[in-house]
Amino acid sequence: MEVNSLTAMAILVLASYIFFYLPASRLRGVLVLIMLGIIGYALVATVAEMPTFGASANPPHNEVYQRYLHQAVEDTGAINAIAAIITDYRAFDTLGEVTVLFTAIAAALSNLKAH
Amino acid sequence: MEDLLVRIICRLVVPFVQLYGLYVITHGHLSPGGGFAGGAIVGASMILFALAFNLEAGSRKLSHDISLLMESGGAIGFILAGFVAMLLGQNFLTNKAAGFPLGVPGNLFSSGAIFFFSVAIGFKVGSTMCTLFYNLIEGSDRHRSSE
Amino acid sequence: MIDIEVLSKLFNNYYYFAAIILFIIGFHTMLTHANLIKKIIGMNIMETAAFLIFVSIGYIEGGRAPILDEGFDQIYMNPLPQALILTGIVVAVSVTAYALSLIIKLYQHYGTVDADEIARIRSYKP
Amino acid sequence: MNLNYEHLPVIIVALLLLAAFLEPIVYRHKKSWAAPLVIASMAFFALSSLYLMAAVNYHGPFNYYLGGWAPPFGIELEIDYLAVFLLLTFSVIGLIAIVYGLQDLKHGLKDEVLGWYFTLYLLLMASMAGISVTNDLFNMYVFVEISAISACAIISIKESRECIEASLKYLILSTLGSGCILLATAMLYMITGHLNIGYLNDVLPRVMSHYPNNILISLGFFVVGYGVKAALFPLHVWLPDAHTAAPSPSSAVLSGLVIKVYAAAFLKVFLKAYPREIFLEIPVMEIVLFLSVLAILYGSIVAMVQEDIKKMLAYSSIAQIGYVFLGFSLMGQRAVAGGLLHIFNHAMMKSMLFLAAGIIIYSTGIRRIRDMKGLGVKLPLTMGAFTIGALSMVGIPGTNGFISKWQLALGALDLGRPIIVVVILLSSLLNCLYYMPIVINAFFGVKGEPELEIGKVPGVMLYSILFLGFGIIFFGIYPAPLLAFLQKTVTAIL
Repeated sequence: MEVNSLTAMAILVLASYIFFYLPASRLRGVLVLIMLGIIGYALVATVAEMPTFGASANPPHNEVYQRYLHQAVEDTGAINAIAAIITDYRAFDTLGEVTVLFTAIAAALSNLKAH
Repeated sequence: MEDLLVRIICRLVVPFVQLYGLYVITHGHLSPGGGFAGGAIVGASMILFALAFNLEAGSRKLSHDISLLMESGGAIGFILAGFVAMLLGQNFLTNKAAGFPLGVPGNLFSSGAIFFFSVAIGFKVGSTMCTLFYNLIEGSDRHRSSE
Repeated sequence: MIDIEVLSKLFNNYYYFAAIILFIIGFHTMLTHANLIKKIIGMNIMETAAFLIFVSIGYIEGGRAPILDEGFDQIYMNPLPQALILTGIVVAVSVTAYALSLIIKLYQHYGTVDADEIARIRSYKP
Repeated sequence: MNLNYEHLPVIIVALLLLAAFLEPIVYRHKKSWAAPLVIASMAFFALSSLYLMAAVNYHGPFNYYLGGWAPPFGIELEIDYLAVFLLLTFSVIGLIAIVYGLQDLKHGLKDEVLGWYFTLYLLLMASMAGISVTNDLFNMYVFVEISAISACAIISIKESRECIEASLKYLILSTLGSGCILLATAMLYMITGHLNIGYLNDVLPRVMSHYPNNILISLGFFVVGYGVKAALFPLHVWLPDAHTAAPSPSSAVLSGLVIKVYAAAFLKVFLKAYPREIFLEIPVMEIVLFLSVLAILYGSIVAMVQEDIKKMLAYSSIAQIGYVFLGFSLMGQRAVAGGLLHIFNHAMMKSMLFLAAGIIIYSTGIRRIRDMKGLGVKLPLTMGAFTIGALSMVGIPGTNGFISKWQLALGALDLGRPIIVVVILLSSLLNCLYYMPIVINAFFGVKGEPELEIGKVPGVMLYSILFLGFGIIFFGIYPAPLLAFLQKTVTAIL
C-alpha cells in the first residue's frame, strides 16, 4: 500500500486547527471522521509494513535484549529482568517516573487548595 | 454507608491486602511485581478502608503530615541512594560497581540497591495513591457541603 | 489496491492493528466529545493504544516472562518495552489524576463539565 | 572520591529535584526557609551551568553514563554545546523570574499554595534541564511529561476560573502531543531496537529502505507532538489563554522558556536522531518551514488587534516561536545558529516584557492597552525597560532582537531563499505597528481621565527587569562571543 503520510500529517495539523475553531456541528463531525480516516489509513498502511508480530528476528531483539537477559543476574543480582531494567539499567527513567507522581500530587493539591 | 457486613469484611481483608502488597514490594527483584505494583496494592487497601468506613476514619489512620512526609521521603531516598554511589566514586545511580553487596541471586536480600529502590518506590506509590484519592474526594466533598 | 499479502500481514500484526484502531478511537473521543470527562477517557484510550503498540513490540512467539530463574536456554520476552511501559502507565495515571482535579474545580465554578456549555457561559457577559 | 565537573549535569537535575521534594516539608514546618531554598537551588543551577559552559567550551563535549551503563544498555546524558547553551539560558532566566516572583506571588497567590508553587517551579526547571541534557528518547518523554504537568500546574495555581479552564485546555492538548511522541518513539524503537539518539542515527540509514512508512509516521507524529507543545502555528490554540491567565512570573517562564525547550527537543530529535538523507527524501522540514512562516505572519497580525497586554504578548510569542522553527527547518549552519540565538534572545525579551507587564498590573491594575496612556511618567523605569524590550522585538539595531533576525536572514540568503527575508522584514514591520503605539502612548500620550492610583513597586521586581534590559542591550552590542559559541554548536550538530 502506497501512502503519503505527509498528507496525513498535514491534515492532522490542519485538523486540530479546525477542531478548535469550528463550533460543534455536523460539519465538524464529518470533517473529523474524514481526517481520522486518512490518518487511520496511513497508520494501517504502516502496520502492513511493520516487522512481523512475535518473530524472534525482529530488530528490537538485538544485542541489547541479549545483554539484558544473559547478564542481568550477573550485573545486578536481580532475577526479574524487568526489575533489573527499571531500577538499575534505566533507573534514571524511574527517578523521572517517581517525579511525575510527585508532580501530579503537587499539581492536584495546589489546584484543589487554591480555590 | 453504614453497612456492618462490609465493615467487618473490610477489617478482615485490609491487613492481608497490605501484607500482600508488602510481599510484592519486597520481592520485586525475584518475581513479577515490584515497587509500583506493590505500592498500588497498599494504596488500594487504604482506599478500600476509606470507602468502607469514611474519610475521617481513613485520614485518622494516615494523617496529612505523615503522608506528606512519605511522599517526599520515598523520592528523596531514591535520590540520596543515587548520591551514595556518586560519593563512592561512581556515576549517579550505580549499583554493582559502587560496591552495593549483590548477595546470592534468588535470595530476598540480594541485588544491592535494587531492593532499596523498590521499597522507596513502593512507599511513594502507596502514599501517592491514597493522598490523591483523599484529596480528590475532599475537594468534591467540600463543594457538596457548601451548597 | 488491497491485495491478499497486505491483508495477511495485517492479520499477522493483529496487535498493532488493534492498537491503531484504539488510537483512532481515542483521538476521535478526545476531539469531538464536549464532555470533559469523556475527553479524559479518550485521552486514556489513546495513551493505552500507544502502550499496547509499545509493549507488543517486545513479544516473542513462545517466549516466557523474563524472570531469569530457569537458565538461559529458554526463550524470554524482551523485557525493555515492558519496563518502559511501566513508566508510561504511571505517567498516564498522574496526568489523569491532575486532569480530574481540574475538572472537579471547573465543575464547582461553572456547574457543568460540558466544554461547549462552559464556552457559552464565558462568552455571556451581562 | 573524585567529584569532577562531569558529574555536574546530573547533580543539577538531582539537586533541583531534591529541593523540589523538600520544599513542601520545609514550607509546612519552617515557612521562612522556603523562599531561600528555591533561590539557592536556582542560583546553584545558574552558577553550575555557567561553570559547565566554561568547562565544555574549554575541554569539549562529554557524555555521562547513568548507573555506569554504556549507551545501548543504559541512559546516556550528552553534554554538548547545545545542552550547556540551553542550560545557561533556562537557569539565568529562571533565576530572575523567581527572584521577581517572590514579591509578585505573595500578592497574587493564596498563602497555603505558595510552597507548592515553589515545588512546581523547581520541578519545571529540573525537567527542562533534563530535556536539555538527555540523549535518550524515552527519558526525554518522561521529562517532557514532568514539564507538561508542572507547566499546567503553575497556571492553575492562581485563584481564578479562567486559569483552570486554560490549564485544562493546555493539559489535554499537551497530553495529545505526548501520546503522539510516545507513538513515534515506539515506531522508531520497533524498527531499530534502540532508544539512544546516537544509535538511532547510526541504525536508521540501514533500515530506511525496509520500513519507510514507519519513519514517515514517526516524523509526522514527532512534528505534531513537539509542535503542539511548542505552539507551532496551527497547534498553538492553547497558548494565548494559558499565557494570559497565568500569574506573571509563570507567564514569563512559560513564554520565555517552556515553549523553547520543546523547540530544542525538536531540534535534538530531528537533526541528531534522524540522518540527514531522510530530509532529502521526505520534505518534512519544508512543511515545518511553511508552518513557521505562517506562524510569524499570523502571530504578528493577531497580536495587533488584542486589547489585553498579556494576550498581545502571548500572540507575539506565537510569532517568535515561528522564528525559532524557521531557523531550525532551514537546516543551514547560520540559520540554525540564528534559531538557537533567538531562543536565548527571545527568552530574555519576552520574560522582560511579561515581567514589566506584571509590574504594571501589580501596581496599577491596568491590563488594557488603551488605559496605558501617560504611564511613562508614573512608572518611568518600568516603561523604559518595556521600551527596550519592544525595540528589541521590532529588531532595532543595538538590541539583541536585531542580531538574531539578522542571523536568520543571512542564513536564509545562504540557502538562496530571499522570500524568507521578506517575511522577516514584514513581520518586523508588523511588530513595529503593535509595540510602538504602546510606547508612544505611554510617554507622549495625553493623560486621560482620573488620576491613577500607583502602588509602590518593590525594588526586587524593578531590578530584575532592569537587569534583563541591560542584558538585551549588552548582547545587542557585543554578540560576538555568543555567536562564536553557537557556531561551534551548529558545527557539532549538522
